[in-house]
Amino acid sequence: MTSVPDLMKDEFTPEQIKENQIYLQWSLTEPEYDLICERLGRLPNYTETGLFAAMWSEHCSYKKSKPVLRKFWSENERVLQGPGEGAGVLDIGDNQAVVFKAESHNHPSAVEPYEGAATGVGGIIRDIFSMGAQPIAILDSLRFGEIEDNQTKHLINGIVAGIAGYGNALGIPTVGGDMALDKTYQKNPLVNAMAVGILDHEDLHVGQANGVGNRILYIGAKTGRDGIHGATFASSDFDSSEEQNRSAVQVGDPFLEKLVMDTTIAAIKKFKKAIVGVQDMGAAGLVSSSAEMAGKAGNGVHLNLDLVPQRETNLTPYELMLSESQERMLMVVKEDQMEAISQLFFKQGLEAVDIGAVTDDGKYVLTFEDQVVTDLQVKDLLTPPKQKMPTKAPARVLAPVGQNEYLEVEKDFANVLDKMLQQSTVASKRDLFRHYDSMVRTDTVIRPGGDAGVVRIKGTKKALAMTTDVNGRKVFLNPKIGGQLAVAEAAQNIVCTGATPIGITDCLNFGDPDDPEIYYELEQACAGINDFAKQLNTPIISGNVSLYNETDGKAIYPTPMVGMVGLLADVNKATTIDFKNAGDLIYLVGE
Amino acid sequence: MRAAVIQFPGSNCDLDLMNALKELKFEATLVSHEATDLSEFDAIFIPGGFSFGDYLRSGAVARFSPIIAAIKKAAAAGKLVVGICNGFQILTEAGLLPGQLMMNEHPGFICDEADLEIVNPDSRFTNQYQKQFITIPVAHGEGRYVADATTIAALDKNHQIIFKYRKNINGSINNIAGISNKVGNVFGMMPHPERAIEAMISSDDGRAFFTSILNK
Amino acid sequence: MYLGKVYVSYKPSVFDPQGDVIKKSLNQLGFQNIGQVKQGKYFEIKLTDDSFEEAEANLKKFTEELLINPNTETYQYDIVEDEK
Amino acid sequence: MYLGKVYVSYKPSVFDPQGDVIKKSLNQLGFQNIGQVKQGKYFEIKLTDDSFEEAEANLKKFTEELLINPNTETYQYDIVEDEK
Ligand SMILES: Nc1ncnc2c1ncn2[C@@H]1O[C@H](COP(=O)(O)OP(=O)(O)O)[C@@H](O)[C@H]1O
Repeated sequence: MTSVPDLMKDEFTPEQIKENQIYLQWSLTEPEYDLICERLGRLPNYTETGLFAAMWSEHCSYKKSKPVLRKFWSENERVLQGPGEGAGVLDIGDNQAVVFKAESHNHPSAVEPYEGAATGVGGIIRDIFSMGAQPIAILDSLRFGEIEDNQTKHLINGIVAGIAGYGNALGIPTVGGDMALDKTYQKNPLVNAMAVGILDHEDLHVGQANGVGNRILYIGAKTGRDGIHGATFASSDFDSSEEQNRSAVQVGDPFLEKLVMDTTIAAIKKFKKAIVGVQDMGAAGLVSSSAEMAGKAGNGVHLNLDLVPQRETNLTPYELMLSESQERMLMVVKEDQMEAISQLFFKQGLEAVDIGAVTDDGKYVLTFEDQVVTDLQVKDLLTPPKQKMPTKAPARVLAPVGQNEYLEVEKDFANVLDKMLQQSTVASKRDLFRHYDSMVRTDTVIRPGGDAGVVRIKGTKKALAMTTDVNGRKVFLNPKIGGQLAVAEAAQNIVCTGATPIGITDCLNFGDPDDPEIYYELEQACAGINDFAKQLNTPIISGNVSLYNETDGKAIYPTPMVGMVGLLADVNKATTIDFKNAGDLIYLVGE
Repeated sequence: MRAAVIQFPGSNCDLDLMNALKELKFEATLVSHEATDLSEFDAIFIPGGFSFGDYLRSGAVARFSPIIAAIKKAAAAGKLVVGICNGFQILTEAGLLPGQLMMNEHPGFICDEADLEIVNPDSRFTNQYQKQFITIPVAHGEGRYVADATTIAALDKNHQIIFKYRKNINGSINNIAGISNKVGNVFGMMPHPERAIEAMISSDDGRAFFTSILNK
Repeated sequence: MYLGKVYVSYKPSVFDPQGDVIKKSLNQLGFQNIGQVKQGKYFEIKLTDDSFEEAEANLKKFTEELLINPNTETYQYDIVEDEK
Repeated sequence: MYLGKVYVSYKPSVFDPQGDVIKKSLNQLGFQNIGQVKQGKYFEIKLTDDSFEEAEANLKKFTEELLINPNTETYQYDIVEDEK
């Protein structure tokens, strides 16, 4: 920068950032900061430090979980797109494919139940349609503390209302999910959402900034100051006394998202070739979407921040890049069709602004008020230092105690059944999922309340079955077996509808990975999931990691949610759980 | 019958309604809320959804779309105007039907199947039903029908109450689920007949609603 | 510049389910001295009209046309000068 | 008897999609002199506390605990005597 734009004059200087270790507040460690300086050959400025902090956070980089994720099996004859994109894609015949992914919004929902859950749904839906797919279903997997607690009631009401508020208005049915209550989640509820979409093969788009000279189109809502720090916020322990995190609240607008969704899908259908790449602006908004798209294509990007549509005044480059304002997308398009593509969005009252170009120099360059405010290598932003994560098996797993002590013999089965049915985890969730529109789009063959949701594919005889499952307590007792059981349970739910399981997404909710026992849980649970996934021929094609689910140093049960999709060749053969006729025989199948 | 399905920004049952109309052999066309001419259609359908996000009040903003003048003209000319869910809300906000749809008695969206009673089996929307009780899905957060006593009495007297809930799911006055105007050509209901044309999806009790319209 | 503030509330005869729920929650939280609770809407609208009179006339007009449903709602308003 | 009036509005930095939509419709209806529009909530609460001081203390307490969401909203209030 030859001269510092006025708005940036109050920012810490590179020297201050180093001297006062400002980077620590952004959750960058000292060795990480030193590595940044070394790679740059200079001190990073305020904006650049912020970009690194966000991109190197666990939330964006998966730096800590990557060694585990890499082991996931994700290839078979159906896989068209495995992990690494907005969502995974599986072939389902007839030139059609199913697209699905799960995502967590635990921390935002703990702070702000309604908006946290709502924006979680918004984000996962964008992941689906950014691939060019039409979203057809939503599922939610929820974990709360004990129901007697007032704060828990507040969380349940807010979170369920948020999912309903967003999904219903979008017009995508919520067809299933699961919910369990246990005090381990008292202050750290889990809010995982899964979305499923379908597309024709030729509409498949990925988030890559290919083609030097192509333009970068900013689409959707304007940028405000919402959710700045969201990525770093999700990547650190949650201190219940901390009020400061509250700046991270984002507000969703499903009305706008529906316009963005419908228009994006229409644009992709109409401009198949001219739209080169599409990605949602999720955590760490503009920086993560643009850097990842460039990185995957091996290119550079040059963005002019003066062109980014702003909802508020005086946003700094740092704020513009890190804002998590919702309902925004980034598209890489061929220059000659840019006007035509933009017009589709203008007609709906949406932003569609050319903010930059794909370059061949591998650089990440940002200008603001005619000054270069960031000048980095894309690959530096995308490659945090490799981490060695020590693991240690917890004693409870190595030598379980008291296993033989349980000798109680129950005679009064009616009483036991009665008690079981009163358990909040076992009791019917109908009063809650009744708030979800499970029927819109008129394809839902099996609604919530069965084993898995079943959604038919109009114009074919096919249907997709879908479910989310995991039992955190079992994973806690034995992470590997618990992981296997999560897959087994999901598969059972799918099979009960008559469908064949074809693939898995996951949402890995764990505590602080720096604790070797927790890393062990993560590693083993994933190994268990992987084992069974292979045996069932259900590749793991997408997923999400949520670590640091702790309150005041205490971790939740390890809760690797498994989302599974199954294919049913003939929707007329779908089976429902209800007993059909008096006099029918009941069989107990299995061991 | 040539039917228009009006698309507002935020409508989300528009395509479901199109499917239902086509299935029942209507000649159905999607029409933008910005259009100003509906003269080529015999029936106008306003679908469910969240027009303009349902911000302010459901239906309140949609009422100012250009299409509304054309809908009013069609209604005055005696054409059929049907509002389902959000469409019903829009029709009351626009003054084409009396009363208002307010927040459910127990706040919160409900999606369920509702048992309805056909109160007026001779209407243009019910004349093909062979039974008095039907099951149709509901999906709404603001479906509680409210009107003053005089209005309710007049609705009753003129047989404008077409459907009632058998169990009052949202606190509507007199269990009202669907009403028409006095002439009988403008109609609104909260339940979704377009979601009830196949037993596989819900019930097929919605089919006779559409065939009644075809029968005039 | 003026700042218009519009307070919209339900007519007394109209049942307000949200108000009821809030009253119950207040009681549960231990606030016992609570009579009726009504929830309405509150709008803040910046008005760039030249004069107070114009601002007021416009505010009344659009409130009655758009912001309220006269079947069930009534309103009050304030208009204050606004620096910028 | 007192009547508490609580006006809740979004903090300036919080995105208010409703306000945006309302502003656009006002413009479309021909009202052009409209700056920012924000939609908030308006509560009327009857307070049976014995003194103004108690009523005020309670109102502030329950507003902050229940009526507003401190992450995104702020409030103002009025308390007036109420005949009955
Ligand atoms: N949060 C939720 N959202 C939607 N549906 C839910 C939710 N929780 C439970 N359900 C539905 O309730 C039914 C029972 O759920 P669950 O107890 O998890 O079943 P199972 O033990 O068979 O996995 C399922 O149909 C599921 O889809």
